[in-house]
Amino acid sequence: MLTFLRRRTLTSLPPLLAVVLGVFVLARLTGDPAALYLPENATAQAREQFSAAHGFDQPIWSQLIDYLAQVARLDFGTSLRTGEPAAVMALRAFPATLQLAVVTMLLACAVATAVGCWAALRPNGLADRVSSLMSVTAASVPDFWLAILGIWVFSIMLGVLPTSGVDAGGLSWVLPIAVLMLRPAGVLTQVVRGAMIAALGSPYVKVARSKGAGEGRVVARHALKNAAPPALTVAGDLAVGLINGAVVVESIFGWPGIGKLMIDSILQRDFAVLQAAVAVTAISIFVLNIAIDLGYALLDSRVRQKVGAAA
Amino acid sequence: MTDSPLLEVQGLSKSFHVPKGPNGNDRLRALDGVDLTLRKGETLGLVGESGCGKSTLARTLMLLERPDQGTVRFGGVDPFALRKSELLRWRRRVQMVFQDPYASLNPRLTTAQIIAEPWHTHRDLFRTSRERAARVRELLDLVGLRPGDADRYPQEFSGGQRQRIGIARALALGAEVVICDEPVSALDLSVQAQVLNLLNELQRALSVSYLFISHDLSVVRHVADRVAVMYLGRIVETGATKEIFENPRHPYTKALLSAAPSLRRADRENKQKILLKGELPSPLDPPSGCRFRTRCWQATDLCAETPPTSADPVSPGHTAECHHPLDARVSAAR
Amino acid sequence: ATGCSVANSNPGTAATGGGTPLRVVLPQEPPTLEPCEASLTATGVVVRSNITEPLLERNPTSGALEPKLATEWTQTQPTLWTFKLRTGVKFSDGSDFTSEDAVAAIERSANNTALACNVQGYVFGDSGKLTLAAPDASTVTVQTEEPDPLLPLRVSFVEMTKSDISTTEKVREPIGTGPYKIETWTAGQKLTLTSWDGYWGSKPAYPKAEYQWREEGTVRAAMVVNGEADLATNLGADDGAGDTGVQFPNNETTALRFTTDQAPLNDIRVRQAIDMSIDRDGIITSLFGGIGRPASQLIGPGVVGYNESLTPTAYDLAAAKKLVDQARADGVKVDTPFRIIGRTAQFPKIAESIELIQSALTQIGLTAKIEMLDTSAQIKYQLQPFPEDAGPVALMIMHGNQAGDAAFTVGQYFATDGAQSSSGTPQLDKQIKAAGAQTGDARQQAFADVFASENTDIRGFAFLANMGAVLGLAKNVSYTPDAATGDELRLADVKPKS
Amino acid sequence: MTTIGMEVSELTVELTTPRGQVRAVDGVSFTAYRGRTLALLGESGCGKSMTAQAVAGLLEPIASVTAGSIQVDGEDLLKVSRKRRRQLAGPALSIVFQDALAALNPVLKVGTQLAEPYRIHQRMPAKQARAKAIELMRHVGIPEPESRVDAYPHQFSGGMRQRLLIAMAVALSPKVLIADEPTTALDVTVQAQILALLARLRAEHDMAVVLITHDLAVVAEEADSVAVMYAGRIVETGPVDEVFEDPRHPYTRGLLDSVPVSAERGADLSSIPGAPPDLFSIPPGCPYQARCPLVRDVCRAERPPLKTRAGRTVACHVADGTAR
Amino acid sequence: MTLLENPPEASAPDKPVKAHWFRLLLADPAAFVSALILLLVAFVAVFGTRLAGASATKGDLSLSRLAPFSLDHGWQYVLGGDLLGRSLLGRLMVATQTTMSVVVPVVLISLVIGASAGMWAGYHRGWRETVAMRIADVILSFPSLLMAVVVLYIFSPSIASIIAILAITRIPVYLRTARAESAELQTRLFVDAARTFGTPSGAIIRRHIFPIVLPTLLTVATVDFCYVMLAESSLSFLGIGVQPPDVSWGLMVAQGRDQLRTQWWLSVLPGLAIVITTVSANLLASWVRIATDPGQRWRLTAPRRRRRAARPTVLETT
Ligand SMILES: Nc1ncnc2c1ncn2[C@@H]1O[C@H](COP(=O)(O)OP(=O)(O)OP(=O)(O)O)[C@@H](O)[C@H]1O
Ligand SMILES: Nc1ncnc2c1ncn2[C@@H]1O[C@H](COP(=O)(O)OP(=O)(O)OP(=O)(O)O)[C@@H](O)[C@H]1O
Ligand SMILES: [Mg+2]
Ligand SMILES: [Mg+2]
Repeated sequence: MLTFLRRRTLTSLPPLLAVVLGVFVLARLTGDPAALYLPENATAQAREQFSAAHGFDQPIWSQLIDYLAQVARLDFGTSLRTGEPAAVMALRAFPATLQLAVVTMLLACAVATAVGCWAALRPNGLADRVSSLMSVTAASVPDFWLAILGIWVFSIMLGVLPTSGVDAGGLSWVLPIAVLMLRPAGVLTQVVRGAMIAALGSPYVKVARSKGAGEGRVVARHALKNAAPPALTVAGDLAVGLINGAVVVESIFGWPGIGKLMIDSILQRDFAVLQAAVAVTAISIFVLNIAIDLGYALLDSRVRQKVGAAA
Repeated sequence: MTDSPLLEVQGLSKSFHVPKGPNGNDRLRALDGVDLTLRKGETLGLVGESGCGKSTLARTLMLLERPDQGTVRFGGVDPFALRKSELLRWRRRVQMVFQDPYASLNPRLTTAQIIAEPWHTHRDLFRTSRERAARVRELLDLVGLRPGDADRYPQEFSGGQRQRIGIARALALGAEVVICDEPVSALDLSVQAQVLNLLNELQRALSVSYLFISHDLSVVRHVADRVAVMYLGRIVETGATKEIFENPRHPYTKALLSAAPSLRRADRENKQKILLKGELPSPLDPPSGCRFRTRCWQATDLCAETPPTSADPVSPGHTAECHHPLDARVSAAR
Repeated sequence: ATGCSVANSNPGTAATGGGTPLRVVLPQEPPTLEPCEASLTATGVVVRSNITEPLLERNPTSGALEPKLATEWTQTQPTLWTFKLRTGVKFSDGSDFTSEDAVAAIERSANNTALACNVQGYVFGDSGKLTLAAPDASTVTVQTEEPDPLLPLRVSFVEMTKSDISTTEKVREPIGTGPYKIETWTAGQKLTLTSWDGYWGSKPAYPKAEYQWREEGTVRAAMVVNGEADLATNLGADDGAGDTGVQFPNNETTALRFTTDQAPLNDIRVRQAIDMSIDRDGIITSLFGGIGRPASQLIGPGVVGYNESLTPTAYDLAAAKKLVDQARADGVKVDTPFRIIGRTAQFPKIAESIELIQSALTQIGLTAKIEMLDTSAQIKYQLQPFPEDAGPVALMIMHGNQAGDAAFTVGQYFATDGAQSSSGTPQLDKQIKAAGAQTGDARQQAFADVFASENTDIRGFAFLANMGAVLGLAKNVSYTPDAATGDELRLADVKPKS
Repeated sequence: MTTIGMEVSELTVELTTPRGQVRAVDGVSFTAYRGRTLALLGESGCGKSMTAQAVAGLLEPIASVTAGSIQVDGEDLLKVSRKRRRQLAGPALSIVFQDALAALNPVLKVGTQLAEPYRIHQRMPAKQARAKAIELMRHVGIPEPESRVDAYPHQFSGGMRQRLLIAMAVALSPKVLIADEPTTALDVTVQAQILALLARLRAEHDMAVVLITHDLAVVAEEADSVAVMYAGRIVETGPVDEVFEDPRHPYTRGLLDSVPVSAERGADLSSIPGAPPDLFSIPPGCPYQARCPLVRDVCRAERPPLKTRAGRTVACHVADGTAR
Repeated sequence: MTLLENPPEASAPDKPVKAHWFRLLLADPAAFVSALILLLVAFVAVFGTRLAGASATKGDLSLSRLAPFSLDHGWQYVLGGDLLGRSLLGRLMVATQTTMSVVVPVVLISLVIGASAGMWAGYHRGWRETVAMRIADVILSFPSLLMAVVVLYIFSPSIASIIAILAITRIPVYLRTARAESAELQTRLFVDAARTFGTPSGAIIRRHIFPIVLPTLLTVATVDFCYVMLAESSLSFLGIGVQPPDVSWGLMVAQGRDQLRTQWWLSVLPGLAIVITTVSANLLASWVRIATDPGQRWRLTAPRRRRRAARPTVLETT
């Protein structure tokens, strides 16, 4: 177990580094931030001064080396925009995104499990067809569109939900989560349905029935756990999408998350913040992947054995 | 049948890297010093329990696995040392029929495509598509399928028919040696007889040699000239079929023979069943000394200490790897 | 869609004064509240006159300078201005506001190149170094290199901070003398101000103010409609503020700025033709929802130098086509494609406006390609020096003259060395310089002439509209927006409606 | 004196397939006595598993029982309610499947699976059920059950898995045990062990065992009586010794002849030509007609009924003397 | 039950089931309708610009924000007008072309690159697999918006750049699917059989792995088709997607969002176009999956009422 974690961490390091370096280089290809941060009629000298102060005049590799040295000391630099430490900004925004992603994924999984199981019990029946169509549709609605529609209907027409923000307690979660959930729930429903159909047709389910197990027991105890791994993989990918890309929903609902921070810092060429934000999300994505592997192991002892043995 | 060995295997070992077992070992010795010879036109039966390494041996001979140790000589050449075109030429001489007629045929190809597949690689064999089509028809005929079957997909055939397709494919390159890895064990009794007859016919007509792998003793007894009994990665006994069946010298062989249920009441009544203790030990953690000792009713301390060898034949052409070979006459009396 | 009940944790009974905060929703969070960055809209709209205050203040309606922390100011010598400070003013930490603080604040904003404050660039960019002194605790003198009639106006942009404020780093949460002080700032979510008991002036109506920010105009509007906010700035006509929306002209003007040295834009007829093919009325009614007025020059009425006699160019595709044909006949390469570059979301419906213009240009025989860029990419084309291989460009610009004096416009856009200028002649430069030295009516006239001559002789711009904006205003709040509202939202002016 | 464990009569199972309605099991009747083993013998696809599943009530939705009765302990399994049916699954009748690895739930501990019958039928608390599971494991000869009760199916060898499945099936001492090819996937040495185990349990629990297999030798060694199936029908039944000694139906004879018992090396085996008919194209008359060496005209026209004559039951026009 | 995998041991000996695609398609009404819709989309994508006529590009400000479902201004305006007074129907038709010329290349490029790399990695296993998977990890955990901004900054914003960005970000999806399947397939016996003839790995991948992986990839691709359309619309939302005067469905939805409350049709209709197209693509894909599998094809020839009983295919989605 520990060796597995150690090994996974080690193999995760090169990609992690690649992501951070990639962001570093790519960000710098988008031009010198001096124009954005200096007054419009700043002198060429002032611009040079600015670039020199932030090291943007150095060749990119030497900036990179400096940066890595900095990061090794856990210093991600300061924001050009706010003057705050970049790491602080990234770590402040991340929990908001994480909470949103976690709740969204949990709900999406719950919905997908319920609907997927229900559809799988009567494959090709009416319920199945309807839920399939709905899940495909759910997965293909543009999120920002839905967000604005949601605000219009639920906040303004019906007046039951706040439009946006985070401080209206539980209610402020409803719309962002509903919007974010739709696609994951749609995609997952299809996966769960497929996996459940396969599981329900398997011999061990027959055996369970031959022991006199009722439908509930068959689904809950026997089929579901076997259907979980494929759903887990897909859920992982969807969660990565949420952690990395809830930009649209965050910016519409004023959710102070990392997606918004990232896009703002890209648009503002606030490299330090961008790098810190990407590092935080990349690390969390790698942690998530490891968690998913462990999840497999938890679900399936065959994998557990491999995980345990991998040294 | 000539006496010069066509295929000669010596000290062949193959181990797989696997997740660590309970005793912390991660090398699974699937083959552990296998010696074997196959003569021209002969059928060598290879029997053994599941997991003892039969398929691994077959796959190694087909160059699907690279051995850790040991040599393979085919007509005097080592196929593992061959380079491209030579290797291709060698491939034509040795072909394989797989155990599972369902899994060994690509479900997306038609019969004709499956049979003709080797020629995509061996392009010089038949140059025109007309030649190929003609040859496919010949092969179909040879294995007892109808020409109309050429355009059908494997799923449209029964198991026996699929196995015929597999055999036709193995013959497509004109092989001299066909390695049959349990070719009939997935088939029904009535169909099994048909396929065995077909293999027999082909041998007569084409004088191919078979390495015939099976776990069904009655089948091996029927098809093989000589038999090799495998246990946990080693050949423990070899000899002429009659010898082995009537006069087994290794306790394992004897146990195997006695465990096989028998149809004839006479056999049943004669035989005293030897119910072996336990099951095949894990090849990850083979017993010391003689590998069979954990299940052997004759085992002594010697067996745990020194691995037996088959250096001296127990009788001409009959070797048994055992410290305490069974008494020839006693078993003959059975 | 108004009058709906609201399910909010703090329902819309808001703002009757008694302790409920005033809730303001802005398009973006201020990066910092650094006072010397107050000319940055996001910062200024919160800081100015709320947290910190300047010495004097320009009345956005009348244009007159009014006393704030200074009670009087005089040009004691041609190059020396003396400011008398108000007494009894305290910073929100309780310390007294003295002339030393004022000197430090002006020094920091106007002379400190290391800090590179925004105000320095915008306001003091073209004036030389200032020499400051504090002869006594309530007097400040400012010495300029050359006589500068505009100095008080420039100084009105400097927010007063404590003398111990950092001169090397921008501060995030400043201490000022304003009616409000920062209570909490939960970055990303909310900024709360409370009124400062020791304020020298009258107490504001709302003891507390809360700022939030939402990028989408529709969401900001919805918040006001839904009773989650009392004030929403920068709305568009389509954002759905309904009858909570209050329209008002802001001081922004939109225009296309041409590179005048490359074909086909190097011919004045082509530029005039482009000017004629802009359907200003159509754009304003159909796209801007009727908000804004067709523009005839780069500033709006109310700014010193506005030329009343200029009229917006009439929309006339036929005449435009004729001009293009003439130019073509004279050998101008009118078929050379050029780019119309715009900044994404710079103002509502910018993409559609450009698209409409582009399609009109196609009809008069010009080839224009649209490019919408993000700020950082667009700014390369906005600021000198331009990218070398930029080619002919018509850049969509939006200019807001916050100072109320044309000098802050023409120097930037018309002078050959102006930071945002892509045209100009030495002659016009001279005219601009001369105008800048004038005062009073002469100044008004001289700048008006500058606009006229630019129009007839150069036509480096095709003006689109003097823009307007919509302010979302909850029904129980009273506030009258003015041209400066977008840049400076004085909370003290907001009152609960009785 | 032997008591009847289960009596199946005229069981018919129809499949709803894309190509139409077909009978996979066609009027199958047999009786299993307690303490005895009845072998259901037949080639792949002849309907053995379908019969077993119909009896166990585990047919897939595509198949349904359209006629017949299954009497166990005075109740007709086809008539009782679903709930009652579930109550009977285990205590009255249970089934062992062929592929032990697939039949054990890979993600549940074997102990949990073994305890399930007790949990479901006797509502036993988890701890007690676990103890029973350990006891069961010991009962079927799994070494060190205490430590292996928390292991997962893949950690057991093929033979051990089959033992586990059997253990699960006999947990509630059923009156009838159906074993669907319980040893087909196993080695001969292990097969011998499993068959011995089954024999022992049969005696201990006094169960009626229905052993489904295609292995003639296994039938010869293990069963008391045999029912030979072909294309969904029973073609011959009788005590094993008699049937194997003197097969009446040409199919039975053909099967017995194709076993390579001691045929000489190189000699051809006698084989049954062709393959069993496709369910969709079973000809009228005798289903075996196309492969039968003795075929007569009547065989093509008339379906031979299962007739008892001289203590032997066989469905063949030729054998029962209808045709000569 | 084996029958499903090996359906009617179709020894219906003398009539090999020749599958006529069209008949197979007719057999599944949902797929048939989907195919018709997609055909229509394809037709519009090719000829739409011509069909739409001038009203799609040249606006008439007097028809700005014209409400839909009235023929008063000619058929072009049946779906109403946009802000510039262009016919919405015409815009939708023109947008079809742009949308398809973004989405189809993106899907194809990422499919081809991802699938080949994935099959190669999965077939060979070992270090190739590790490297390929780690690269996929990197791409997946990379903020795709950053990539978008960079590419659009360095190259001027164009459809080609958008295609490039979206294609890169979608490669891992195919790569991982193809790798997983081919890693499993390379252990299959028929692949071993091909190896015993000395068939080179490229040929094995082409002949044995690819045809079997393809249907799965197609399913993934149709799901991705939808994803790419949505991603393109998100780029438009942020202002870095398709640039006017080009127009895509995503851009229309994004631009029309402000008018959702007043002129709902501006964003709802293009949104519907996205949804209908993706749903059709999904339905057709599941048909293709069945129809291309000789082992499953019979399902489609089955009588309707019965098909319900047959076990449906497992839709794998990513
Ligand atoms: N690729 C592999 N990786 C790891 N272990 C393997 C591999 N191939 C075979 N083995 C192991 O090697 C041993 C011998 O396997 P092999 O397939 O040769 O047995 P076999 O005698 O053919 O058995 P069967 O009768 O079941 O076909 C087994 O323990 C098997 O688990
Ligand atoms: N789900 C199904 N759909 C259609 N036909 C089926 C299905 N299951 C079984 N069949 C058919 O029903 C017949 C009887 O099948 P069954 O499984 O009972 O045979 P079996 O005698 O058990 O064969 P085996 O020895 O292979 O297990 C076969 O022809 C089979 O093809
Ligand atoms: Mg094998
Ligand atoms: Mg069966």
